[in-house]
Amino acid sequence: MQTKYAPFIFASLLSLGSASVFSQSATDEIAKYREMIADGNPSELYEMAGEELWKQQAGPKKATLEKCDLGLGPGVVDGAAAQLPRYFKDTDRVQDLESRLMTCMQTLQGIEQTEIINGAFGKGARKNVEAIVAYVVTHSKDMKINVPATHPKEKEMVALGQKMFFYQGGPMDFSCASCHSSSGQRIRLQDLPDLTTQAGSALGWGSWPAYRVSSGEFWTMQRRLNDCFRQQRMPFPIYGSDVTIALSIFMANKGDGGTVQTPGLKR
Amino acid sequence: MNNQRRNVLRLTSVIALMVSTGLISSAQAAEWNKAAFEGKNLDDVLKAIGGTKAEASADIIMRAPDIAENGAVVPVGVETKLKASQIVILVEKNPSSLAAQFMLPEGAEAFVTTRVKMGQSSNVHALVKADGKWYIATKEIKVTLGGCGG
Amino acid sequence: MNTTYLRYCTSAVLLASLALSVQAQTVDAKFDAMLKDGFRAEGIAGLDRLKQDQIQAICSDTELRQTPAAQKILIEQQTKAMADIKPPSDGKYLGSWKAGEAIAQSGRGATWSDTTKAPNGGGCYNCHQISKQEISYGNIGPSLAGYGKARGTSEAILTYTWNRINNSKAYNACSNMPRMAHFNLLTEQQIKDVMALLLDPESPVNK
Amino acid sequence: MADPMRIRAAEKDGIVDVKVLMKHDMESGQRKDAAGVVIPAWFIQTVVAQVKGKTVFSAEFGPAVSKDPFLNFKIKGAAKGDEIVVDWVDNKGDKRSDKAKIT
Repeated sequence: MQTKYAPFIFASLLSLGSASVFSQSATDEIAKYREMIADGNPSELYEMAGEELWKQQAGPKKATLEKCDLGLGPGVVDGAAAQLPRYFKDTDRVQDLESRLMTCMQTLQGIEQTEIINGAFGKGARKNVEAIVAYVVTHSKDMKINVPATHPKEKEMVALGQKMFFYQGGPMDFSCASCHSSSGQRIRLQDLPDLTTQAGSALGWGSWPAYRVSSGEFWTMQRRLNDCFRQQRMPFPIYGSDVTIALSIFMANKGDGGTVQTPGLKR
Repeated sequence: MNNQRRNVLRLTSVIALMVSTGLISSAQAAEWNKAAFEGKNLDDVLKAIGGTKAEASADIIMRAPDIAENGAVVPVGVETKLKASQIVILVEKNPSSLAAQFMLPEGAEAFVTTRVKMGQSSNVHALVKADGKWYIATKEIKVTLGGCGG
Repeated sequence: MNTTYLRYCTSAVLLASLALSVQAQTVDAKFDAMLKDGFRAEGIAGLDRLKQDQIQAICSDTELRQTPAAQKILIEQQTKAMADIKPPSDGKYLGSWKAGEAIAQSGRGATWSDTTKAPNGGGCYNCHQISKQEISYGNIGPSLAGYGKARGTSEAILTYTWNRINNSKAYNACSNMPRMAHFNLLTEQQIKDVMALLLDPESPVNK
Repeated sequence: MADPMRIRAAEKDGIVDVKVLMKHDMESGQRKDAAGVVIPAWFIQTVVAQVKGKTVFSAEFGPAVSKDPFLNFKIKGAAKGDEIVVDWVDNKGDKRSDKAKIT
């Protein structure tokens, strides 16, 4: 087997020099492109709609979300996204922003969670959740990611998330780690954060949710993860399920101390 | 011809009255140059906006990336020290070349940035009208395929 | 695909015997429950995709993977993967590089938003540089620019390249590259076309 | 009714820098739906910005302007505290008007 490898590796090394110089200039140009579109992030439009929804009476109980406790006390939005996911006593569960918003919509407004869970991205009640996410995450922009995961249930979810991160399956043998466990890697021209490091996780976790220019829509973390699983050729992750929350707290905890840059602007 | 012109004038004054009385918005009253937006190339568009030829000018600065990560959103900015009254952005290889045009009344700076869609890599032109003459600058923008492609 | 999965489905007993500690097993029980509750089937992406074969199970666990017992299984699996690779049925390795380029460009196939009606893509550019004209390429795999020019088309190179595309795990059980033939991701003809893209002197890869 | 715009206008050294984000799908008329039927073009056609009733900038858009359009332009002759009003209308006659104070 060794002899079979030899010519292959040798030739790869030969071509490496020119290839990396070439891709470097392309990557620089892409960086320029991203800088140009960063000014005027359309996620602001979602944020405006979300603020209105937060303060608007809705659901069978005709209540607003202004008493929703995102972990810092009823109604506190500033900094709330920076300390999620976290353990909540009332639900006895670790929750991310979206599952917590569903809890609030259920308890305060009487909107059934199943309606949102079984719905689709960008539609119906889930569309409202997405806009509210844009509003909430904007109020943590430039703050420090604060997910130390000290509660036993949080620790357990981090461990489960880590296992999920490395879990290979499907007809392409992919796991999250296939693309996100070493630095400097790209798919096409898109840089892939190394989510096994603090810096990489801070960057990856810290820049979603984001407005995706390729779809022209605001993508929450749930939607980001959903499409990662689709591209991994896995089955469909259920909205707000523990699988998605475990992966989220794994990333957030790994990126603890990094900076929240949301809402981001992505390809 | 004369009649037609009189009709247009009458229509213009009616529209102005409707705007001033709040019946329609200023955007509804504004013109939209259908012929120009149907143009398939630079010449078609130039003709439809009342030009014949455009002179290349180094005084037009185009701010656009060499490579766009996604053709759905390509930022294009045009700035010039020419005394511009109109700025026009064209994407040569789009099904219709004209993407957008901007009218600059007295007091507006000759500066505009917007975002356009590009179906494929193409030349992008910026036309500027100054003192009744048309000037042009051109830049090639490559559109790449991104992501996992699924 | 189902039958392939069943054939390689992990023996739970074997894996349990490899597990590192009791604590790990408690997490495993919760993990299994989390997987069961966390996913649903959608389109062609059934829940069977969560069932791991031995390669997937061992390569998912960076600690387990280092143990001698796991190493032994991986080598067995590698040997088996190599033995299962079928040479081209008509003995011809190279198809059309043009068709190969289209396959390399396409990242479609096998997701829940795909169907089995449309042919899959190879998604090659996602991870490899191939034709120099395509500037949008990934770097998870090695650059394949000038692949055939540097290596020629000897029998050894033809079979090595064929094997790598058919089942990369025949050389490295935990390789990141999908097993194209093993999971029927690409047809024999498609693999021949990708072979031509890499090895045909007329292909832009070798210009 | 159409969704609101986000307008930001900031004055510096006599020049007002105006940034506008509009919520609109800007459907190109080139795309097909899942059933293969062409989705008809639906896009903003005209945008007019006014200060004190006077047009200070206007734009004509075709379907090649990106979804959720962004405009950045600069005007003179307006001061901090003045109100800038932006109107748009699309090819189906939907319209929207929003305003912002110049800061």
